[in-house]
Amino acid sequence: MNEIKLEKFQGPLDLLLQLIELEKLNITEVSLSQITEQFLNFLDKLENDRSEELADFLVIATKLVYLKSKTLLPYLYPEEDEGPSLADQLKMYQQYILASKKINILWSQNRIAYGRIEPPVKNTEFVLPLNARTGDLLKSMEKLVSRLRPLNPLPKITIDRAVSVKQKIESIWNTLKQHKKLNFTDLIAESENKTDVIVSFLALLELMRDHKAFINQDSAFGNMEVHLI
Amino acid sequence: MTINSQLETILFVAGKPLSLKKIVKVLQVEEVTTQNALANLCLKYNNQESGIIIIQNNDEWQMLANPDNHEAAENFLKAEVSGELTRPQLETLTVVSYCGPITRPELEQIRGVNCSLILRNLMIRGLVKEADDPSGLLPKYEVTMEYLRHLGVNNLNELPDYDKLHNHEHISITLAQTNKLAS
Amino acid sequence: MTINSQLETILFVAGKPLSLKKIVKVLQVEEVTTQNALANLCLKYNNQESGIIIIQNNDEWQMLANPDNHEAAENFLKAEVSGELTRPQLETLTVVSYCGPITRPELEQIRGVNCSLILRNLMIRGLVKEADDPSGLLPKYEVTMEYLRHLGVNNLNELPDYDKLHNHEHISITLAQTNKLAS
Repeated sequence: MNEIKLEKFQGPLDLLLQLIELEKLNITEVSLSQITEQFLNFLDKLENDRSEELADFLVIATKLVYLKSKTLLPYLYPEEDEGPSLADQLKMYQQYILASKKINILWSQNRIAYGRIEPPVKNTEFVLPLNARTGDLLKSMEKLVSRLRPLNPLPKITIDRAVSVKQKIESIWNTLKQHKKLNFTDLIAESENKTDVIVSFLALLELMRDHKAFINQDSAFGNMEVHLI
Repeated sequence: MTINSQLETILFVAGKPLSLKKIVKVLQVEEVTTQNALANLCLKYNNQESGIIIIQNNDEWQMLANPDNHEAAENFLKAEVSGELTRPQLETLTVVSYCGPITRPELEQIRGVNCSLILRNLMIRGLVKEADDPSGLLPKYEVTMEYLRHLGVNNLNELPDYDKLHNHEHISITLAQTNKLAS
Repeated sequence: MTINSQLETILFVAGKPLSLKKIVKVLQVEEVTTQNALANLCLKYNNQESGIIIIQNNDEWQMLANPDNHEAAENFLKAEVSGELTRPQLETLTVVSYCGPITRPELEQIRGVNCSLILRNLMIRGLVKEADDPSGLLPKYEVTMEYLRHLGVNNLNELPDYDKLHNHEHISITLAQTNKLAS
């Protein structure tokens, strides 16, 4: 996993492609869900050096976590048409990456079609354009200045070092064995950040798949009670 | 004089890309007549041994020297320093080449990253521009003649795998999704 | 590529009369070969319906628009230099008015797009010119006296809100970013 250097990828899709290639996997939903953890591990590295890109990575991280949960507990996700999947999106991206290599060859050949050096055109008489009077200039300048207003920097999102899913499974499993039952809210109460919450959720899904735990939830978005089986 | 002949003169005199609209206005003929004349001129010029070629970029047309003779032309002109393309530039140009005119959200959906800075940078370099599209609320971007001229192709559809990547099955779905989110 | 084709390219890009000697030197072939190629090219172009012709003046050769199409050519040039400015042209003229003398990279950083064609057009219309600035490496652009006179102002600082807009903070921030990127 550490073979991929931070400066070696362009964005989240590029990182996914490289992770897939590193693991010698095909682009499928299953293989993508397998590299979720590796992907999440890059988030805290990004925060130090490329924080401006964090938002783009979080979008894909969300999709991965969704995929992962779907692979773990497929019965929770009825078959339905959800439009293009992350795997489709990545395959498409891959095709453009391949095409861009061919474009680069064309560009580097310097087989340039040159234009004419035109003889200077002499403008015989000056005509003031109807829409270039002082009032027009003022309006156009004001519009430009307001367009150039510097954007507020994005609110700084912080992602701290993520605990691995494996560590989290063990920790939840130990707590569960002691208490037989616990609230998911309590479980994530000590989470320092969103990644931590995501990891806890994934760990819980793994426990459910392995029939070590089950969950009660009274209503959508209600509290989740985790029970030891 | 025939329309073909007048069109040839105008493209020669212009020395820059001309939009179909502009050509129609100058020739003062129907659009379909102009399009026919453009097709005839392409047939006349775009053959292997011609020293002059006609390049089309979506709605624009320009008369240029045959890129196969670039060395002869460079003996004359100071060769331009255009430099290499960085990876993000190359990726963005590729998507805009095959899918343009394209909006920024659509482009970002395909690349998975924010593209505002890279688009600005390519527009300043003159390789990408806003397409003339009064209908759309969001600006659409397309590659420029400058870019095509440098690749040495006469038309975007000469790019490798153009049909496949231009009409990619996922693009239309992905783009439809983007539009739904935007609306 | 054939000599005929290369000759065609050279005459096309040159845009001015070329001596036989110069052509021989660029093509790097025998003089008699060049003369044959010139004769062939004349046969190809100099017919009634051609929009482009080759003329010979003693020892010099030039590719020109067919004078029979002068009306179409004039229509085109007139359309170029008359009528209202397009939105990008007006914005460029505005920046040159309020922020000139200004270099092209600075102008492009402020507008966020390549401005070479637009500047050329504004210069043809006599609205903008290169400033006399022997110190600078890059040419700087400013509006012409003639334009100012037609606006009815004696000096740029008589433009409305000149002081406020000339040194506007948003513009200096944008320019500072250019210098940072360039360094």
